[in-house]
Amino acid sequence: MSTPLSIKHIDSAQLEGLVAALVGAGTTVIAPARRGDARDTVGYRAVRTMAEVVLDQRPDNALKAFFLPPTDPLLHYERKGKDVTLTEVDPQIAPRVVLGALPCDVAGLPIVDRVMNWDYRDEPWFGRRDATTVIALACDKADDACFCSGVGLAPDSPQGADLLLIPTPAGFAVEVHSDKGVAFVAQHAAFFADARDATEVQAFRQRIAGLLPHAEGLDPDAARTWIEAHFMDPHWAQLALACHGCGACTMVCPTCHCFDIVDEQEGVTKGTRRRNQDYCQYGLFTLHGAGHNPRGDQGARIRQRVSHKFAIYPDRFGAILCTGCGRCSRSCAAGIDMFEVVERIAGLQATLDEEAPTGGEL
Amino acid sequence: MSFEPRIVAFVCNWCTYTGADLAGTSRLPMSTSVRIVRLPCTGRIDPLFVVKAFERGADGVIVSGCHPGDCHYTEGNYHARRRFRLFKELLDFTGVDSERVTFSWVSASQGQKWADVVNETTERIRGLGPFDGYPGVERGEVA
Amino acid sequence: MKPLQDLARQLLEAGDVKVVIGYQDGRRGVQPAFITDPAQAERLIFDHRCVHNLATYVSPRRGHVKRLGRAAVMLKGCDARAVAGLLRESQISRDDVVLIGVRCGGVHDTPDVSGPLTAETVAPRCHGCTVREPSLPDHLVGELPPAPPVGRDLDADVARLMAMPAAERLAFWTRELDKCVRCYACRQVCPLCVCERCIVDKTQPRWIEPSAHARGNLAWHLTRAQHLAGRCSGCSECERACPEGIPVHLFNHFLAGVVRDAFDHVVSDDPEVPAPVGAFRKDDAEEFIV
Amino acid sequence: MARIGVFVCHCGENIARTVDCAAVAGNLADHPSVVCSVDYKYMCSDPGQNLIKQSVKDHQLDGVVVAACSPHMHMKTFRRASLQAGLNPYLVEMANIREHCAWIHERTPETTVKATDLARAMVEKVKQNVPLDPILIPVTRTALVIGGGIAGIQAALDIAEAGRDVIIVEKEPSLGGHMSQLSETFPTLDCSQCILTPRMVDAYQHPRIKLYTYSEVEKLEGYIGNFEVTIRKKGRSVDIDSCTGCGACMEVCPSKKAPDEFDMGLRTRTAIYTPFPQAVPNKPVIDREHCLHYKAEVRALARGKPVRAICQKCAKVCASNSISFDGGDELVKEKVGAVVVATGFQLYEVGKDQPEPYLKGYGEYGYGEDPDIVDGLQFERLASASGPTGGKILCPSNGEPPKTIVFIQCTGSRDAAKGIEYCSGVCCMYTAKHAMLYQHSVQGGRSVVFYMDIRATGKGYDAFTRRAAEDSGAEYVRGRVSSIYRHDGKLVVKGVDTLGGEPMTVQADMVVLATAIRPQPGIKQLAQKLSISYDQHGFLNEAHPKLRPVETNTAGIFLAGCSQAPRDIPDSVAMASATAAKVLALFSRAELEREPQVAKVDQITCSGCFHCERACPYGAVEHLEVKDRRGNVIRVIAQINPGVCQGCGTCVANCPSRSIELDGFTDSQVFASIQALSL
Repeated sequence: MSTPLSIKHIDSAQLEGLVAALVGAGTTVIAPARRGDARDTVGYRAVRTMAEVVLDQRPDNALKAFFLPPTDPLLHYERKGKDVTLTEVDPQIAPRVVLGALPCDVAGLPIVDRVMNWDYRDEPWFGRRDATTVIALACDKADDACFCSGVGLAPDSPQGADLLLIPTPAGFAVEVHSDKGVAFVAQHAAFFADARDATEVQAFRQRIAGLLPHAEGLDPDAARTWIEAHFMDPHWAQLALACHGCGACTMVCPTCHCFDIVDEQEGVTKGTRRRNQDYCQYGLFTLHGAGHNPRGDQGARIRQRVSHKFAIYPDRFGAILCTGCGRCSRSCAAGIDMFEVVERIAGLQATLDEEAPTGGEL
Repeated sequence: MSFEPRIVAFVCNWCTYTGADLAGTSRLPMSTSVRIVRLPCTGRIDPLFVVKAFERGADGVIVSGCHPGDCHYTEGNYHARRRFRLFKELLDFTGVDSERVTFSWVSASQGQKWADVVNETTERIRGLGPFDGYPGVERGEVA
Repeated sequence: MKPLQDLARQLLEAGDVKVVIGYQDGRRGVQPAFITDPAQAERLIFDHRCVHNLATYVSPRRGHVKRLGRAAVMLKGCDARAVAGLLRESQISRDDVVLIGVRCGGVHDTPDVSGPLTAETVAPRCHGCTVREPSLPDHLVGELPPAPPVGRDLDADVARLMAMPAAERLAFWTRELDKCVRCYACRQVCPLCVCERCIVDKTQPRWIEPSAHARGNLAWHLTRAQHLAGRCSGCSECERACPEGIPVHLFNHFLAGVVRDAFDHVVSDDPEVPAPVGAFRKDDAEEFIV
Repeated sequence: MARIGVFVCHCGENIARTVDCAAVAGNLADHPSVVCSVDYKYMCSDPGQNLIKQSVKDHQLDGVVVAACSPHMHMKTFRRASLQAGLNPYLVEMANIREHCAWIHERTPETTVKATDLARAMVEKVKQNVPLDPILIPVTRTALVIGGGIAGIQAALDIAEAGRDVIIVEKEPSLGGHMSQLSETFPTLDCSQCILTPRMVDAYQHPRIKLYTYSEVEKLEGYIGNFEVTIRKKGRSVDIDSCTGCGACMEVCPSKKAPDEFDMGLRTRTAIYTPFPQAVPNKPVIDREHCLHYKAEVRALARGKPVRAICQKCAKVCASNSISFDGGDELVKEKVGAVVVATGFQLYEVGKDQPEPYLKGYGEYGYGEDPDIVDGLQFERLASASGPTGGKILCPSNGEPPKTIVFIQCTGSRDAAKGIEYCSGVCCMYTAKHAMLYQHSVQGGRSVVFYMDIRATGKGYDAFTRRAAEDSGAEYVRGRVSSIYRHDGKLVVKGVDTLGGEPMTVQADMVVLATAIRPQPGIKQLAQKLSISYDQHGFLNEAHPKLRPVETNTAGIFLAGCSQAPRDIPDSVAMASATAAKVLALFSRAELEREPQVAKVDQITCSGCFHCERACPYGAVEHLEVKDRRGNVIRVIAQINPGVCQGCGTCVANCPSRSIELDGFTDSQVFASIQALSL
């Protein structure tokens, strides 16, 4: 775990003041809040005051949507006679703040940064990344779908956070984890106090440390080993039986980042090119124009998703494409549980390891 | 100048289109608001046509065909009647003002009725104002 | 459980079926089970958590399930309506599946609720349900349970919405549909969304914009509702599957009411009862037509 | 990239008066894919058409939009022009800027904007058009004539004489229809049987006419040129091929109380019977309702007892062994290319009991309760030489000649309160005829005719009714009858003379009701079998009341006689000959050409739910089995028979996955039209 650059304190009243100041200055503040919908769900949204913010409930939607929206206009085009005018959407946006985000949501951001800055720098993504200061909140809301500690993260992981809040009886300890965080604290110094006694923080850390006993023993490396050797294994088809082939898991995932480009016409001569989130679990994802589909059935699609997260992405970008947030499991209508999936695959590898003589050849 | 609505009319070829022809032949004055899209039969008319017209910015829509029993294809209009009953109720349920849509039967001999439908619909829509209530694109538009 | 497990074992052993589709315990509640090995039949369970409508797994869209061979599937009374729909619409033939009916006294709204069925936990579809025994099955298992407790009344939800001024209703739906990310979970989970290629995926022309903005989302949900009118079996799996908690089933439930009032039709668990779409009565009311 | 030409027509001043045609052409000149956009005074004129043809060649157009009048007016013209220029005619669209724009709006900028919009929508549509070819379908050159009355016989003879085969299906045991029941015919007073019988025999003996009597149409499948009809041959119990028609069976039949339908119930007949002496074929039939054997059979079956042979005297005396009690109905199939519906009429039932709720009846007239109140057809039988009274007009109650007779016209007709608002057309004429026949038969008798108006519009008809009113001695009273009741042995007819303004009472011996003509019972069921429409009274609908009076909206099915509306004999015969002309025109070619506006299924995306099949008004949707390489059926999907499809597109809108396209109105075309509008 990375060491904080510095530690500050903010009490609840000051946090309220900070939000008011930010909003007052025209900064968009995105935080978990009631969405005012029929189910009274909590999700990330722009808030006006701290009173709206809900910190004791897990937000249902993915923070990712504020960096890679489900639909995102890239450019507008218009044709006049023989001329075509293109108007690109400016990727630079006004500074904004994410407040109280789950560490598992936040951790996804730097993971996705790797692909977004791979062979090409994705301007819309980084435009939003650069403009956003992310203030995470150490999490004590784990449930049995969670497994962040199984993929090398933790409920108090600062990965991706500029600031990490850790609840204390008097407010929050504020760990500063990035230059952007340093700048933010400096800019709003009036709201931050010096760090208090570290024991309060320790007490919280101890409390959350044991919340995910099931995840402790997860071995994603074993899973990766098995995946890399079992492309054609019937296990994939078995795994896919219950899958409905929808995009719920990918949509709510903090790290799934696939997209589709579509042009939407407005009449004959005008239109908008958009980037829409896409999802590998749906058959159309890889359907070729000529009708062939290299991932023709659900087994191949599930294999792709699991492989991508636990083998392909680690291989190419050096990070597991999963933060163990458990959203996919919670949102799956067919009850497919990502932790269970990885655990079982890792288990298959463990069985192979036992059967094979140590150091032996296959 | 007062608001001049834009209305798309989806009409069947045999009754309403011909009725509109008759209205023309009879020089019945009408608002310029309506653009007719000719279909063979109301049975061919899909609610998505209406949705698309609204998406494109239409302030109102007219769906019109043969009276029951008069369908050139015997019963296409009966199917349309069920389809548009559902669609109208669905619009109501969604809160999309179904007053924006006129459903009518206009026969080939009812030039006057067609003129009335056009003019009454235009007046009604004019009273309602531009259809700003129909959802635009919004999300994703703010970067 | 024993008669159910014994039946599944017999069906598999006798080779009548290659797979029994039922319910099993998972880490986080009940999940669908696909039993191909008779020895595994003991995993099958049935209780109040078995909310999933398994009829969707015998739809021809599920190629990967179909490939296993002839299936037996566990059906609650409400699920039988979906199977009847598949039969009615020529999607399956009666010989394709063995139907294991389970007597059902209601299910929880989600499969991870433990404990007894209460007014708070019962699924809305069980409200007023009188079907303890599914009508179609080849086999029937389980004790006759009491009727489910009275829970959330979808009619009341619809009535509440309809009592609002239209603008408020539009605001309600705008708020809900704004959450839609177009994952199509509502469609994928639906046993009666049987199209080989959904109209939303048709690109030439593209009637329904695929983008998750208010305009595209409204077009999608209106179309989904319209296409299920008179066909929806009322299982509300669409709503359970929605990762954003949009009450999408309300559309279907509302239209079921319209179909009932205007066309005198209630979706039947008898596949011989024709659907009200693609049909008409000459005296269908037309007060909305000038 | 498409190359579209836009041609804006001024229609003289018709369009140009309110639409700035040059501006419309100019507005579209810049539109994507438009390579030429011009306006011209008269596009439909030869120079106008030549302009289009030349432009097609000069600009290598692959789409043409003519912004002019209604496509109903000139679509064919411009399609023909483009074909002549080598462009597929279905790559032409018309924007209706005359009827739908210029003629209904003032000259304002908005009018020109709208005209531009309409034209632009068609430009976008035509970009989605694809070349189409007319559909060729083979023709089975045999006609089916339903009904063997005078209309059916005439149609059949005309078609057969022209060398084409005809099948007549007649539900009664004999040809002839109602005309065979008539005594004399107006306006010439010639004997109905004398002119009809030779035609019946001609039809019977014609080598090209196949006759199914005592038969009904069970089912009609297929489409123009290619129908298959299933005919139900009702169990006749008499083999008409071997039967010699000697009549011995009828002499021995002990069941003699069946009402004689031919004589309108005025006498009885035996259970085995020929309907009338000139019947064609002149072979008997067993009326199973009255035959002792069949009655016993029904009873036995009802009680679950074995069926035993009862009576069967007829079979015993039959020298040719033609009578059998074993056979039932038989279904036969015939292939035909066209259908003539000539099912004729029935009379309005005057009494209280009515077959339809909207009909009210004339309970106040006492018809059916008093034997001396008769309807028009009963009077025909009383006046007929072959009738129960041998042509003497006698009261059924006492066999005396009626000294006073009252004729009441419009009984049922033109009386919306009783359910029929139409005029039956023939009653004025036949009542005049009846009045004359009465005067000839009962010398010195008094006849009173209550009428509303006299409608006598046929050739020689007016003179005929005048002769009846002025020369025959009949008293024509303009007015209605309110009630009829029997008092002191007389029928008291209470009415009003509206010309005199006086109530009027006639003490009559007989009353003749000129009851309305209604379509045959079962006409609606037949119409449904044939997929043709009918009006609220059950008369079959013609395709166009003026221009296509004998066609229906189902191609290949034609209407003659009273099936379509009340008709007299000359009209029925004229219509019948008209249908024959239509049928023969259809049969003049081995193949038919049809507009290629038909639906097509995308076999890849069809999921086989068959919503389309349920919605298709024509039964054009078939099931197609998709097989894998080993021949196993893997999917069953929809397929549309282009010969049956009429192109309404109801299936398209009913297809949830939009896997059906309707050529000419594809989704892409409609979509493009909507996109093109300036909204």
